[in-house]
Amino acid sequence: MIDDIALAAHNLTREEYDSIVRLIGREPNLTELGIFSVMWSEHCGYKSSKVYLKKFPTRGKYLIQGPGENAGVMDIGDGLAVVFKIESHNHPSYIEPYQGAATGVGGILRDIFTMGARPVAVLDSLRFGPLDKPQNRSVAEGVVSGISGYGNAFGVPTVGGEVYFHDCYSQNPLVNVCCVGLAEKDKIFLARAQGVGNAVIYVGAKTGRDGIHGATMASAEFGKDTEQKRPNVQVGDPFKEKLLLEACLEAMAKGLIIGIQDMGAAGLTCSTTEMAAKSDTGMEIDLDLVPQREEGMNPYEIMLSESQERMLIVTSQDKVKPLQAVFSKWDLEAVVIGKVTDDRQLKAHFHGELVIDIPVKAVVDLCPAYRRPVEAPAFVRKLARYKIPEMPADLDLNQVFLQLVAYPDIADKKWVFRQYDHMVQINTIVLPGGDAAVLRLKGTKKGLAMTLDGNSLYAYLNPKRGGEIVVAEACRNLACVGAAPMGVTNCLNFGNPEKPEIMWQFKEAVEGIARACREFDIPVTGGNVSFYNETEGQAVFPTPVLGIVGLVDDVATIPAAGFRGEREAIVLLGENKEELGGSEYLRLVFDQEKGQAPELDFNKEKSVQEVCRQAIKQKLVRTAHDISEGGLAVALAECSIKSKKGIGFEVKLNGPIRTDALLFGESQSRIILVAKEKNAGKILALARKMKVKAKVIGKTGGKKMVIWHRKKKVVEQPVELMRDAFKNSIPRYFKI
Amino acid sequence: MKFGVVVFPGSNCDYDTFHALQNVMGQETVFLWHKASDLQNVDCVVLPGGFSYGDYLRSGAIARFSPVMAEVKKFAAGGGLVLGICNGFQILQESGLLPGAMLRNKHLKFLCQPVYVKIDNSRTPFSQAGRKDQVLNIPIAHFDGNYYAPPGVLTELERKRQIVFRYCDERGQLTEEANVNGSLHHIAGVINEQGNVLGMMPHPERASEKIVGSDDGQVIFQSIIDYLEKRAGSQKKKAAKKVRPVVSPLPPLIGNL
Amino acid sequence: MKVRILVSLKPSVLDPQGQVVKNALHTLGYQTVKDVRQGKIFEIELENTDRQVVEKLVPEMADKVLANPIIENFTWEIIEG
Amino acid sequence: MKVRILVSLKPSVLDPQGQVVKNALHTLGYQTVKDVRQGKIFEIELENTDRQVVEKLVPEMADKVLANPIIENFTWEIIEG
Ligand SMILES: Nc1ncnc2c1ncn2[C@@H]1O[C@H](COP(=O)(O)OP(=O)(O)O)[C@@H](O)[C@H]1O
Ligand SMILES: [Mg+2]
Repeated sequence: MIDDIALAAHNLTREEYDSIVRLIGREPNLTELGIFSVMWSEHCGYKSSKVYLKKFPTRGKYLIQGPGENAGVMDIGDGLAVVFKIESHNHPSYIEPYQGAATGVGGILRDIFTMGARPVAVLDSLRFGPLDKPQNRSVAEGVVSGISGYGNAFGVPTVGGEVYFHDCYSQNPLVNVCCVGLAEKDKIFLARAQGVGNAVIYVGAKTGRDGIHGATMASAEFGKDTEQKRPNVQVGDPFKEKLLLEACLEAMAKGLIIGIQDMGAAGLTCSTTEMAAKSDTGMEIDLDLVPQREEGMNPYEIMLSESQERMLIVTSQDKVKPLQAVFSKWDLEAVVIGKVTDDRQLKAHFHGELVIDIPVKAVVDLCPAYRRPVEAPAFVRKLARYKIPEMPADLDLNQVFLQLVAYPDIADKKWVFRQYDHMVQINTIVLPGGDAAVLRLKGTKKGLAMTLDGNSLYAYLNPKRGGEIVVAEACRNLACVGAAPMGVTNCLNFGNPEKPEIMWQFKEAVEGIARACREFDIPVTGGNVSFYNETEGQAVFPTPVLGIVGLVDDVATIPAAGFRGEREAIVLLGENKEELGGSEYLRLVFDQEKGQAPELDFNKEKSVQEVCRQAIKQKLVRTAHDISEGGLAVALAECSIKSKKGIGFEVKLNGPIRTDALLFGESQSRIILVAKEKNAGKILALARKMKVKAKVIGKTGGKKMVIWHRKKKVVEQPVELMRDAFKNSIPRYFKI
Repeated sequence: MKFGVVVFPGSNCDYDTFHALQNVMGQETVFLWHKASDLQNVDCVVLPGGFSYGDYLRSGAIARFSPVMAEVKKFAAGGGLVLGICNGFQILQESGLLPGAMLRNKHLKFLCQPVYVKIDNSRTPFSQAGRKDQVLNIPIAHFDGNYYAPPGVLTELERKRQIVFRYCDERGQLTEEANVNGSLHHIAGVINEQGNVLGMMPHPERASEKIVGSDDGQVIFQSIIDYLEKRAGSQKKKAAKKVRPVVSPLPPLIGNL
Repeated sequence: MKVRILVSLKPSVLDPQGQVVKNALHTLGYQTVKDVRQGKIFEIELENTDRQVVEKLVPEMADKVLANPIIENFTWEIIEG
Repeated sequence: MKVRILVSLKPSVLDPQGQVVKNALHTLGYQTVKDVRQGKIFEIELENTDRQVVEKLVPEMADKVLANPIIENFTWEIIEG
């Protein structure tokens, strides 16, 4: 009998249970309850977020497949499509950092190749607690080596991402992984169970008792008593995944597959019901035929297991043998476990008994959607009213400059990305460390640009604007390599949605992102929501992470992220404003996370990006870098540090803005372009034409970084010193 | 010349190597499946990078038992050229075709980055297109590349000039810092005593086109081509087959052999 | 005093390493091999020689550093001193 | 029958993994730790129960597959049956 204890264990409310009973016309048995509980969990059912996610624009001229499938698909010309999606693996990565992160990569890879695409790149967005605590270091080490361990072995380059540190992530690290794949555009595969009588085939690893209730776990807050409830985390097998990839792509190319779906969260439950529901069919399977790793597994365990490296395939009976031949060549199992039916029910037998008999639509489509109460938290208004303190008279800005480049949020992330194979497949032409990564498309002049971005402090201060800025910044990163954005995937990491303040943050952020995507005219093709990133009542900052892909028409035009030569003109596109709210400077010097997030004017932003792209297209730009965390001074420093020969710069600034804001304020819509002197004028002319403020602010050269403000030298640091500070900051924490 | 790139199920630089040889260097290139017992008359076998059979036990430990390796051993014994890159190097060690073993990198992290290596012996079929002490910029990407051999073996390697590549800095200095993985004697590549089997940790296929950062890796491929052409010339003129590159953003189905 | 700590994956946790080794052994003709599980061993030399202290310390260290109790079990023994 | 094979780096080979563990333990205050060496263990279940056969088989498998004799040593024992 299903009692309150059973319901609580399944994270279902009494009302939800009653509607299950109504939908299936009787009381469910425990296995059926388990099925509903995972499919109606926050993680799979999006019950708190659905009503808001509808606000995202999901149409666009290059769009082939929007939200609702395993990944989004965009047309990139030449008969090719890019397939991409982001996924969070936050909870598992805290429990078992290595395996949690590794299986996060495994899961998102399967989402991509289940659609017929070969994964060509991974990007990862990571947030940890500060590195001075040993626990945070070990989570960071485990997560990074998990991502590297899985991605490297699988053979996909991890080409970009971001890493941030804040105490709110100490017990709730965020691990978001985005995968980008490439496919022929007319050979996209979908999760369909079409054709009554067709075979349902299980391929890949055997089913064990792994991660039962992973999806429900990802839908609950951690408390002191979670320790026992924490289920077996899954262990990844990247080698098996590689075999699965090759076998699936080969079977697809040979026309042996009608529909296919990976088994991720909620395993067999999710794949069977979703495939059937999307095709208006049913499925009948025999659980005894499911390959099992352990003895004595019951229907509940088999249906809910989250064992990795498995897929479900539907194909016609005559293709079963050839399909099995392909899989056996790759040393994999492919077992017929049932067939497609026309009754729209999922039926499963176990030891000859019918143990599951439920309507697939009820499971998949009728999960309740909640419009949970929202309420703006009091702190938001309070923080926004914060008056930025005067610049202390004795503040040594030159010293602040040095400290800022070594600030972990800003410092070099090479310690992370050199553990990732970012070159395999030999397409990566803009490596990690730039604004956006670029892959060449062999045999064409084109490049595929991609970036992952987030700024949770802005979102904390002002979630709507934070959402807008994250889109703008991601697009700006693409503009810096000359790419126009095409499509967006997003991962929304928030606290407990049952709290009105959290729900408000979520709603605001989504509205911000939606608005910005409309402004840039790019569709959201998919994404992921991760709620309950909260431990003992302490939620993470609202953390929307955006993945955007775009196209570069001619890879030969892509500028470098660092200076390339002496005496080149440094052009500032955009306007410096006196804004210090939410800046890293304010954090570092005043230990404050307050104020208002920087302003964003979409028209200005779009024009700045357009000037940047045009200038690049016309081959005027040698170096391009967007101005983000740390402001103008830090952006200039990065160009200098990233130059091969350690080229310095001298920049002269004027204007009434207070010097600290001018150097380190994080006003939006600014890009640094560096050009040969003779070309600087052309860039300015371009800018003038598009009504963008632009100015030559100085030139490259020398071995020092020098900035003047109103005829006063405010910054002067040797490149070498700054480079060391930038490079050694993070490795210093991990010295053996 | 005809090259064969071996495909183990967990190889992941197989197509990259194929691309460099066929599309960049213009050589006829075929894939050799790990279960195959026929080397298709190739002139040179390349064991590419990757994780042959998952490499959970030790890198390359299990690949050595594959059917294709039995053939590769015979091929090598008969004087055929065998190049092992990264995982290929590890497999050659495990198979006993090259001396030494790989330990974990000294900082116990996977390392992916461009490094400099210098040619210490330019009189091998794999390095003759370069000069002695020439510095090459080629990426590495490995977890276990920390070359180890017992002291006696090392002495012999030095004496017999079997160390072909060493990690160095941009100017060719053998600094401690440049030896990123901690290899003994800075070893990045060794050749067998007979001079026809070479293993190297850096990936020349990742450095064969300027657009990906460097084309220094061509030195290795060009050396092999020159050597083979000369050898063929001295036997009988082997009709040089022209190969049309098939460059596409999507690799072919490699396993579909 | 010297102790040895054996860390192995819990029986219900997938052990891809052990699987691959098993398959390799089969390929080589060792059909008699039914199952392989791979684990880690740590040999730790301690300055401390007080048995009681060691009996408290070792499991503590194993729990905190050497093994992740979510997926791994450990056993330990004194091998010297 | 069940056997356990311990594979460890030869004493002459540096064991940085052990060093890292040692340092981690020190950081957490376990100053009594003097040295740590890390190795691998394999627990193999055999269908065979003939002791003599097993005594021939196991070292053979260890030598061929489980350990690399250039850098590793192994020991083994029967733990069941
Ligand atoms: N987790 C990561 N994985 C891979 N690359 C990363 C990661 N974190 C940072 N990087 C690389 O370092 C660069 C700099 O990071 P970040 O400071 O976030 O730059 P920006 O703010 O300009 O986007 C990124 O663009 C990316 O290429
Ligand atoms: Mg950024």
